[in-house]
Amino acid sequence: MPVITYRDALHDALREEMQRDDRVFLMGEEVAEYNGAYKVSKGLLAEFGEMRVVDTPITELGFAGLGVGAAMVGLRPIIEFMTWNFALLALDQVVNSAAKTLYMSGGQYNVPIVFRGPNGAALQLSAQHSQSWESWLAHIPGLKVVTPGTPYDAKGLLKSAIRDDNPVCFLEGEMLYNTKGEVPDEEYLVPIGKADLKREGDACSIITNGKMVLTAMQAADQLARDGIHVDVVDLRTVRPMDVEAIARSVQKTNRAVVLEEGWEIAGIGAQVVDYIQRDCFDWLDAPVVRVHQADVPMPYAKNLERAAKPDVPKTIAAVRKVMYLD
Amino acid sequence: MPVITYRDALHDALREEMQRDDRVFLMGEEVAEYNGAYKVSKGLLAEFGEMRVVDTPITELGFAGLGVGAAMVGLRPIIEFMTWNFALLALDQVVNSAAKTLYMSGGQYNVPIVFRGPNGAALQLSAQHSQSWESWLAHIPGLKVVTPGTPYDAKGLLKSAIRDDNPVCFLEGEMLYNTKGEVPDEEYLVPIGKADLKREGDACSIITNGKMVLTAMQAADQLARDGIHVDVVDLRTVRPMDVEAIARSVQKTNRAVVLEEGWEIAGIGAQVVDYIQRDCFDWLDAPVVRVHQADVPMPYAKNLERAAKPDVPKTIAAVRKVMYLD
Amino acid sequence: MATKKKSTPKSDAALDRKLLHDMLLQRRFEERAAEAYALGKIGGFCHLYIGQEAVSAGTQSALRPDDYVITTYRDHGQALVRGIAPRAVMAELFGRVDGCVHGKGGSMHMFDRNVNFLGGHGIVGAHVPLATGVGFAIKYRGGDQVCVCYMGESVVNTGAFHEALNMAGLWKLPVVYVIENNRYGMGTAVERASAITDLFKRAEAYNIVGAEVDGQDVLAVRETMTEAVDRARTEQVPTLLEVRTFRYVGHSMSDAASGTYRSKAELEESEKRDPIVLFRRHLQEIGALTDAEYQKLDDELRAAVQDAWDFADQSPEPPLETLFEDVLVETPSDAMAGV
Amino acid sequence: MATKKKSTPKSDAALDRKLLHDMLLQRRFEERAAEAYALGKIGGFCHLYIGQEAVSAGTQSALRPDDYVITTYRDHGQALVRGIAPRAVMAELFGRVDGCVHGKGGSMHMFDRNVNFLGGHGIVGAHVPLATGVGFAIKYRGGDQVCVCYMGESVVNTGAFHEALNMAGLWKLPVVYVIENNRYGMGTAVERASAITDLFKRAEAYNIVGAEVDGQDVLAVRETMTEAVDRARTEQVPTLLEVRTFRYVGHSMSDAASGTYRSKAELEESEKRDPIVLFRRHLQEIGALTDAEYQKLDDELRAAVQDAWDFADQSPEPPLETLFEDVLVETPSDAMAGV
Ligand SMILES: Cc1ncc(C[n+]2csc(CCOP(=O)(O)OP(=O)(O)O)c2C)c(N)n1
Ligand SMILES: Cc1ncc(C[n+]2csc(CCOP(=O)(O)OP(=O)(O)O)c2C)c(N)n1
Ligand SMILES: [Mg+2]
Ligand SMILES: [Mg+2]
Repeated sequence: MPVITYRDALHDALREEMQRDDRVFLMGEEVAEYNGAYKVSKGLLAEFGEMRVVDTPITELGFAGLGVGAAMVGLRPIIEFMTWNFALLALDQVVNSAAKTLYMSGGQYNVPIVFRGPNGAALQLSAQHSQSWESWLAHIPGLKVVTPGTPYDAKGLLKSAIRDDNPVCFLEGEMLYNTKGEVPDEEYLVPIGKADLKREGDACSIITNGKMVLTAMQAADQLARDGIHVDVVDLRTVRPMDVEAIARSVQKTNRAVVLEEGWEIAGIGAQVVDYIQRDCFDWLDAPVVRVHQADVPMPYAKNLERAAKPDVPKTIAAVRKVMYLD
Repeated sequence: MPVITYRDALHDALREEMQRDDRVFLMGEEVAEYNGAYKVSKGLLAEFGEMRVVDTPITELGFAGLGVGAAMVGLRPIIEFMTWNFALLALDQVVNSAAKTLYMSGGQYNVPIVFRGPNGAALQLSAQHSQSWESWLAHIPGLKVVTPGTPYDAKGLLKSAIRDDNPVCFLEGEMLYNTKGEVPDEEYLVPIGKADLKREGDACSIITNGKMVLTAMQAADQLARDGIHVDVVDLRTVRPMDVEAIARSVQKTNRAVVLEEGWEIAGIGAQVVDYIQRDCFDWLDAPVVRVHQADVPMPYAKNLERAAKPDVPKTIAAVRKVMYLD
Repeated sequence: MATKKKSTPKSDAALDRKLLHDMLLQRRFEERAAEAYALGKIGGFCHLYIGQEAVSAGTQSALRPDDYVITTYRDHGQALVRGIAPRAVMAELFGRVDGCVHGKGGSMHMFDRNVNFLGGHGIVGAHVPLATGVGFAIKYRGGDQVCVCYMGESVVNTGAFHEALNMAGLWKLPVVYVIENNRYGMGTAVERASAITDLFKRAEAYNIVGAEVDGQDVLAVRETMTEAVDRARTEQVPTLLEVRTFRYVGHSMSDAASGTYRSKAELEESEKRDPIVLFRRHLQEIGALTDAEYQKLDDELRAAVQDAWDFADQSPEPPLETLFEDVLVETPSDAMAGV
Repeated sequence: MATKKKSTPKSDAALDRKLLHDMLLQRRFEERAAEAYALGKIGGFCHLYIGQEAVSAGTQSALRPDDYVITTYRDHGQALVRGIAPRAVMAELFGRVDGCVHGKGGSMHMFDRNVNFLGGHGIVGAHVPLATGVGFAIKYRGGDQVCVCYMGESVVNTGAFHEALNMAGLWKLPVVYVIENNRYGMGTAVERASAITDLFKRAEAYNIVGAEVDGQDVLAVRETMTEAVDRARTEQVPTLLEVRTFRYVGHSMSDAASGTYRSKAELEESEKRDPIVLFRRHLQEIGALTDAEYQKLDDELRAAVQDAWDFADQSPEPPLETLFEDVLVETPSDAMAGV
């Protein structure tokens, strides 16, 4: 199978879906002439023209709302946020317009829109540019929230998101764009709402999503060297969440570590813990342990940033803790 | 002790703190000439004048940011959101400016500001006007998040919030404004970050906050008639959360129901569950059960709205479930 | 920017009749809605439109059925004029299953796909970008429809308005932004909220056409709106149209009509220019309406509104299982079947 | 709105010297910052100011020490001119404990309370309401300070800008909003983002004074700014000042200086009006500067920047325990002790 980057996987998904359906357009800051701040949309302006690949002013609230309006009357907008950090300005439109219009209109107006862009911390971008919004977005009924961790999932899920008749928040990883993986030439879709057991083991379940999938896999590799074999459950979608997959794994391993990129308090991991204690109460041999960003705004200095972020050593320590090994 | 309304308790706190410290001012939509959309600021314009009680245009992002700027240079703004629903537009300023400036400035600029207003659903206001933001706000390091459920707590906590040198999000209940309770004449403060055991029992802990405290107390009353006596732990502050108080209660009762006003997924209740399973794993006799708003945008019709909201019967059912009584 | 040459609509008896009908329908409907609210049949926030009827009637008379309309929470009048049946609007207010959104939305959130009525929106300013998106979609498809976006005068201070109008001006989208300047946003007079009070002049900041008109004169409203709609339809030039009007009632049912932020005298002064009275007088002066005709129309409309009330009153509450419906829509499986 | 009578500052040798110094310091500092970035000593986003130095030097020369300055992520130049030591700025870029915010903020978030430098802010538009709040606080306390708010030209399209300027105009706050119009917001030319391109004209929408000036001419910048600052200080009238400038480098370190969204020719054309070259030439023409003097200044500044580099390089990383510091501040217990 061809090996391509996460960036190219996303690019190909955009291109294929724009070829397939001329109601699909891409709008955001620097998506057209600049080929995208992270080059995900490279070449699309040349191929599809300026009505379908649209550079916007820096007005996240405005163009997110514009997308919703266009979606209500039959287009299928893909709204790129240069990063999800800036989407904070647009959340009123994501929550109050995109997520609620179907309900408020008694089922008359669905909003087939994708909001996408990189989420979470990259490197040394400090406090205002390093935030993970999956728990906020997942809180909202009426949205779907997708966080692919691999090129394969990125392509298959983005295609599903674009075809979905509901608003989908699609959270990419800036640090993932250059990562590589196998992606078939033939068309495929990855269904929204299905987790993927990325690695099998029996000692413990690591439940994770997005960028942290890589971290979990690396931790699993290292643990395996000590004879500790873990399940890595990649949620892929955090809303709706695949609770069966979580229960299946934890009921097998009896122990769980929940690894997430964002902050602890009311983070998406808290919800995973709630599902686990609800569905696996009698199976659990130890309290679930969470690994997450330190409860501080992201600092700039390299050493502090490293200390703030969830990583492989912290994940390994959590697995060992939940196994009462230390 | 005098019995006054939650509205008057808040009003008195505002007035006393404005008398005490002339750096304190109140700003928001309709707070001055109109005496407040919910009359919390009644009479304050007349007493303190138009520089200290300021009506704004409908520009939540703008005046929230204005408050942060004023706080950075030494004033102590109280920013009223007519309701927290509209604060969604201002969250960039709450998160990126208020919560992070102390950290980003290496400790140089603290932001002593209170953002306050009614949070959550009132009656039949439907989807865009019925949202509970405590889990979102509590997610953010750098904020304190306070949710008083009684007139006593409302007054004491608001005074503490105004004196706090950090940004405090103060979530009131529109449905609470007319509720009454004992409030002493003498000055007092309620500390931020301390829970209050509002009722003692042994059968189960109901852990809750804000408007749901009333619901919990009513449920507790009814349960007591069946000989089921519960602890009602009123968190009062959801960030920082009083984890000791939660553990103390649950380690005593061995069972817990978490009751919150908002949605389930990554709701504040999920975090409470996480703390419980972490701190009380060996004490728990049953999975924690959560009671929350149905996972839908709030509908308008009376019967649907009633079905969507957490209430006394649902709380009682949860307690009975966690006690394996049904 | 100068407005283009006028294309005054011919005086037309049927049209006059329709304008009168549309204004009076709204008035009679909302009088009863106020009554129903007092009786507890309507809950939540309820923002009446009484006094502003010439704005909806006049502006919408310039539209085609395939045009789009979007508005705020103060939406009953706009919904009725656009053609949502009084029964469906009243049943929605009553929170019943036969409401135009089946009891899900209530007063602030009327929608009807059949007449391209894109809602009733509750967050001040938030629907302005939506309208801009509708304009974008029209241009995208190469159509010649127009989107009309109504808003209160407070909206011109919001960030959403600014961002949306800049894009509309930049990209030349076929949208007519109609400011219903009723002088107050809740209790705040326009001059206490906006740094300039000739609101249509903000159009200059966005390179779009600004215009103003007396909102109590339904024919003037229609005329100015017709120009704006033509401009949008044929040249894809957006307009910011400020319509000066007045609401005769409180901001919502919990707000007094006068006495707090505005005086009784101011209210009474404005009532002298009641759009319905003015237009009735005009029609009588030109001999196009007799007292008997007016009375007959009024009787019909009162009956229609009574019928709406009865209908709403008898309509059942929405079934409980609908609570969980319409949160998400199923994507057709053929979309997922591959290329 | 017309700008007021000019109060041209007298030509003044010390001032000229300072302006030249301030501009050249920025240039030399940032040339080395670029080098340090290439060496991996600086991380994250790093937005250089090269080409725009006359804006910071000219505008800030009109300020008093007790005035306030707030700006965007493109903040090195503003920070240096305001008086944050090159050592502290460089150490911050290097992420070290002696940085002006102790390694917490980096390139985009310089702050210094000692010189009323209210930061470097990263969300486009977000600091404009903050500046308005500082203006509000000045007025609240009855002071005569002024707040200066720098922004890129893209900011004028954001909702935050609009909401903030409307309040500043409505309440007459002593703020000078300085648009540094370097023609591009990242890769987007101003005419592709803003529906009008004379950005200062947006002032009219807010009833504030609009003005424009050539940003490559440091004396012109100083003069126009002095008027604006006077107006704010004495009459509490805000100004929207558009300064036309150019950045000679990419948007950030990952962006090429030319070749994508702007041509090499355009860049070269703009470099003919390098603010430092122009001012040096002017001073030489009026006999106020010799080549030797210039050379000496340049040598001194190069040495100062080298010193800053060495200092930064030797400064330790912040101690790990500081990770959890400065999230919240302790409220003094006497505040909690009661009235
Ligand atoms: C963002 C936001 N802030 C505040 C409110 C509360 N609110 C509802 S209507 C209103 C006044 C709006 O006035 P205007 O735009 O003039 O419209 P009118 O009610 O006069 O039709 C306010 C403050 C809201 N719905 N949304
Ligand atoms: C709200 C927001 N959207 C997008 C960005 C990403 N971004 C950073 S700078 C920039 C361009 C700003 O251009 P301009 O205002 O002209 O300032 P300049 O960089 O030219 O100084 C963009 C899009 C951001 N930081 N904040
Ligand atoms: Mg109004
Ligand atoms: Mg620029």
